[in-house]
Amino acid sequence: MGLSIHLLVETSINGLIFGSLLALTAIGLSLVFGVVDVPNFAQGEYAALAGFATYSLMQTGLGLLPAAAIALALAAVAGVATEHLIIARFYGRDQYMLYSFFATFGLAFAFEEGVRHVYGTSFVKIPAPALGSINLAGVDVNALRVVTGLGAFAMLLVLYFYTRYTHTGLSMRAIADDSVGARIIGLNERRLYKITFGVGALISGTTGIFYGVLFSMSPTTGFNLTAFAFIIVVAGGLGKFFGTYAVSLLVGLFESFTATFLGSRYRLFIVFLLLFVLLAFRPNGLFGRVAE
Amino acid sequence: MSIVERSPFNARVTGIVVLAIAAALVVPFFVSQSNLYLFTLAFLYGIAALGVIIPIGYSGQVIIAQGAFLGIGAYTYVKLSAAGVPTWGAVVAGTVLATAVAWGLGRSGIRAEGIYLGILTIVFNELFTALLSLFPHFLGGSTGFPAPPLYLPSFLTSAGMRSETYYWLAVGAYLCALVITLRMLSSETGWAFLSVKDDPLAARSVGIDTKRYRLRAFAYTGALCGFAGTIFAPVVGYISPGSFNLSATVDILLAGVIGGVMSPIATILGSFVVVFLPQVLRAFSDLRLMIYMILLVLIFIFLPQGISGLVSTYLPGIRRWLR
Amino acid sequence: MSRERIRCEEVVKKFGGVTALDGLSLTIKRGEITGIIGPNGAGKTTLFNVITGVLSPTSGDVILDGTVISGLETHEICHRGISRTFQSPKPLASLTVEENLRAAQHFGAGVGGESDDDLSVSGVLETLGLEDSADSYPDQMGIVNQKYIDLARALMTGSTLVLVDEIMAGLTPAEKQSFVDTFGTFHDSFGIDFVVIEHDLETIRSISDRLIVIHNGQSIARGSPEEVLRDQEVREAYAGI
Amino acid sequence: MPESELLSVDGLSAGYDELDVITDITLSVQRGDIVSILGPNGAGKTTLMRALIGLLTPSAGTICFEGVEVTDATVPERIRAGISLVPEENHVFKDMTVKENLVLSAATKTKDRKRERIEHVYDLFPRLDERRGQRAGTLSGGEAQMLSLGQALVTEPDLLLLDEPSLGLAPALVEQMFDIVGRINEDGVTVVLVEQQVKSSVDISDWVYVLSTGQIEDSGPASEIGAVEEIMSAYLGGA
Repeated sequence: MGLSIHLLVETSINGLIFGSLLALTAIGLSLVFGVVDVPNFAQGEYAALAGFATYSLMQTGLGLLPAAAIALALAAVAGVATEHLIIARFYGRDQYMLYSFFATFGLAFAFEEGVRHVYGTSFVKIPAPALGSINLAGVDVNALRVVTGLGAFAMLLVLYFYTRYTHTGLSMRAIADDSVGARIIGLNERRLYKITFGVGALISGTTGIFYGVLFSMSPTTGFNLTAFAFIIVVAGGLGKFFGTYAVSLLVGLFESFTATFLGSRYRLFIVFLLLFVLLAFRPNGLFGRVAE
Repeated sequence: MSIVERSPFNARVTGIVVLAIAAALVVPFFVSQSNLYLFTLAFLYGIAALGVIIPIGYSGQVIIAQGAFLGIGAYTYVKLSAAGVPTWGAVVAGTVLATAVAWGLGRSGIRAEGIYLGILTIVFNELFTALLSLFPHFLGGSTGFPAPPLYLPSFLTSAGMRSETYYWLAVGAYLCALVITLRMLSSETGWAFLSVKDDPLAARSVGIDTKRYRLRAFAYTGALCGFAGTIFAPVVGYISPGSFNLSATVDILLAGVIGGVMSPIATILGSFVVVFLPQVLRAFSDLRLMIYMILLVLIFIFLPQGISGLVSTYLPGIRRWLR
Repeated sequence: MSRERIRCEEVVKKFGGVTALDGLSLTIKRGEITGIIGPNGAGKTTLFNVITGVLSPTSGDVILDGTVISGLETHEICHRGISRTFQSPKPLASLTVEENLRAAQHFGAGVGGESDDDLSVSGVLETLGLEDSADSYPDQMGIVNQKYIDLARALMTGSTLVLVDEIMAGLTPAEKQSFVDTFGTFHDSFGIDFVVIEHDLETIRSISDRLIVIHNGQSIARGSPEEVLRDQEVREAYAGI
Repeated sequence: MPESELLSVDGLSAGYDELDVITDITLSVQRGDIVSILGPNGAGKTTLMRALIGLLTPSAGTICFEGVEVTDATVPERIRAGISLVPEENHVFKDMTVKENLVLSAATKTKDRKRERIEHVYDLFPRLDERRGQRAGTLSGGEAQMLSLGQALVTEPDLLLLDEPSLGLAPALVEQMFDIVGRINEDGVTVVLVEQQVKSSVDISDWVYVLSTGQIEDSGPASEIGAVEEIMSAYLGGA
């Protein structure tokens, strides 16, 4: 495998693009985990839901953008429904996290089986306009990838401003920071839990659509995205916006380089070994607040 | 009252237990071969499910790697038996190795708390299955390999009584594991576990070394799942990473939680649900796993204390016994 | 053995920007009930947490019977004969009242197993009036009884020095008096020493052989209750003039 | 209810899961007054404050604010009605900037009214103005207490509940804290103050209640409540 500069640049660009995709689901998970204390194992399934929904809507003749818009709405509704129908039942129970963990685990497996039933085990790709290629640093890169990467970055910026300048965005950060303080200044926690799940699902849905456009989706895509999101959130620490984004890019690069140079046999093992060592020595994440 | 008197073996309860054992022993004469195999599996899952009660119910630690410990027991049994080690030696070795590995996992996760410990153990479970597929010739890779049968004294395995013998063996193993677990949980060790869950600071202030008991909970979990694994291998006849991955762990966890995470005795209820429910749903063909999962989510929502919780709300007398 | 049970030498404890203990030095003597008073936020509970190993001091040493214990774990310090109660009671909720005591008896003495002193579970339950709730669970009982359980558990560990953190806050005079009598019985007939943090000056005056006043993380006065309560600096610290 | 009475509490009992910490509390706060509530640790002062702001639903009794019964009103409703609480330990949002803390607390206000109130807090606490863009986690104990007070003031309360504002403050800052409470009161805000600093509280109060073991032991105008000694012995649980 010649270590030509061309290959190095291309692998890095693919890694960064894939990383910014992963960042969206990771931040979605970080919101739900930080604000509502739910380690949501179904977070990646919202991405899969949006991706597959876009694909099916386009089969009926809809264009990419309208289909994607409807799919994102669907994902948001699914997020709110998860909170309303399942998670809300566990508030106040001791071992609340364990119950919500198992419930979202069951939900993820159930959704995966549903996808397998509807789409079979074949791979599904969202048809997207071919945009040819762009020359980046002397390297021809598929334009579609670059556009998707920029789209993901734009979504991140929207999200950043949302959590800085809107009332609900600030409220979410406040509840994650100090839920007693949030109650004292009169924030309505239950309403914000629903919004958090909705926004979290919407962002993850965006990952799903971008993923569906660039790569092909299978019933286990949701679970893989969840695994990556957990790796990033645990490594990046909860609630650290830039920490999570930086780690997402690192994981994206790692994934891209090991796929290109190491082949998939060792990749899974190394990713999990890395995460295991990280959790053993930095149980609250690299940038996370050390548990007082 | 001394420890033993207080444990649940007073008269009325002993009656029920004897009845249950008798019923379990006659099962092979009323059940088809394939169902007998499932009954045997249910009792093995029951042993592993005890390895859910101790950490999650008693010491309050989220351990999600029971499938991996099961696998360690199974693979050790198979490798040692293949190398000529007598059956009981392989079973003991499998159990001991699983205990040691579990202790090591607990040691490396000593600083992780709550759900972070849970994620650490999930990652360990995935590491275990990934490791198997990295060594195809030594560990059979992702395809796995056949497991030699248990070499039992000839009169037991004569005249094709093998599945019956395995079934009685599984029942016996479950009862031993259950008695040992009940005795342990109603002794000082059980109090130490409960104290670690309730309030580690208060526990330490009365002299309990909370770190040691957290590691001991890992060790018990490893031992029970490892032991179940050493019998699981010959019973199933073939082992591969697929039988010990995350979904295997989920089945064992559900077996523990459905029965009621605080009652060791109810693990047999949970493991029967986990083993037989997918069969009952066979009619829905490829949707059965989806329905199985949705049913389990509903159980979490509406049966927080599990079946034993349900039972004890309607039979208050039994509450103390089911703890 | 020397008369000194515990000595704190220039103990400092900092949390982020806040200095809870600012070079505190004091001694707790054998055979005495020592009272500790001081306004809220003076560092009294932090002192107990440092002595019992819940917190390790930023600097300075805690010495028990001549050996430095500031590095030891809480359970090791318990095995060396120091136990405590908590400002808000911390019963072990999954254990019955009796199991709380039996656990303390079993684990309190450390590796040596149950010490053969004459503190029997039923004896302590009776002395504290808990004998008929031996089988019930602590969270079914009121705050006052939970405080009794905390105290009973500390006594059952077989320790010879019990640190009592504001156990009488919010009690009626009658309840306070029964606690005072309890300290008396266990001190006189079982030789158990107490260090008592209290706000109620009347009660402290009646039970303490010696009084230590802590303010802003330092020990500003010590001696007999009469001397200390007349000290002008103490009155100022209290009234916040 | 006399016209000038801002808050009236009648037979209030409250506590934590069926265990009442305060029982049968009856008190009244006149508009424009500073009312101090004194009592030893564990007497139920914080529980009373939490019941007044709505963090705790009382097991008995009623609370009326400006003639309207608010016993079962939620926290946001009470804040909109004009009550706000500065809690005992400060609960500022450490990962958010000082400005974000204030903006979020003033959520019930219209856009320009919100900017006005935040400027008012910056005038009252110049130190917060300097550190406007910094994370609240980096503030010192005193500054965090000012921010916590600022979070309550931006809602433009008629009644300010202050739970031990001087706790953990260095002696010099305690002096400053009591001046600020005085200035806030002069701006027309009625204050209910829970404090350990007996003498300083009585000096700035119009009315005093002494709470002990969950009940009101003594009450009266600050001038007649008697020498500080008396209060101290009652406060410190004298016979």
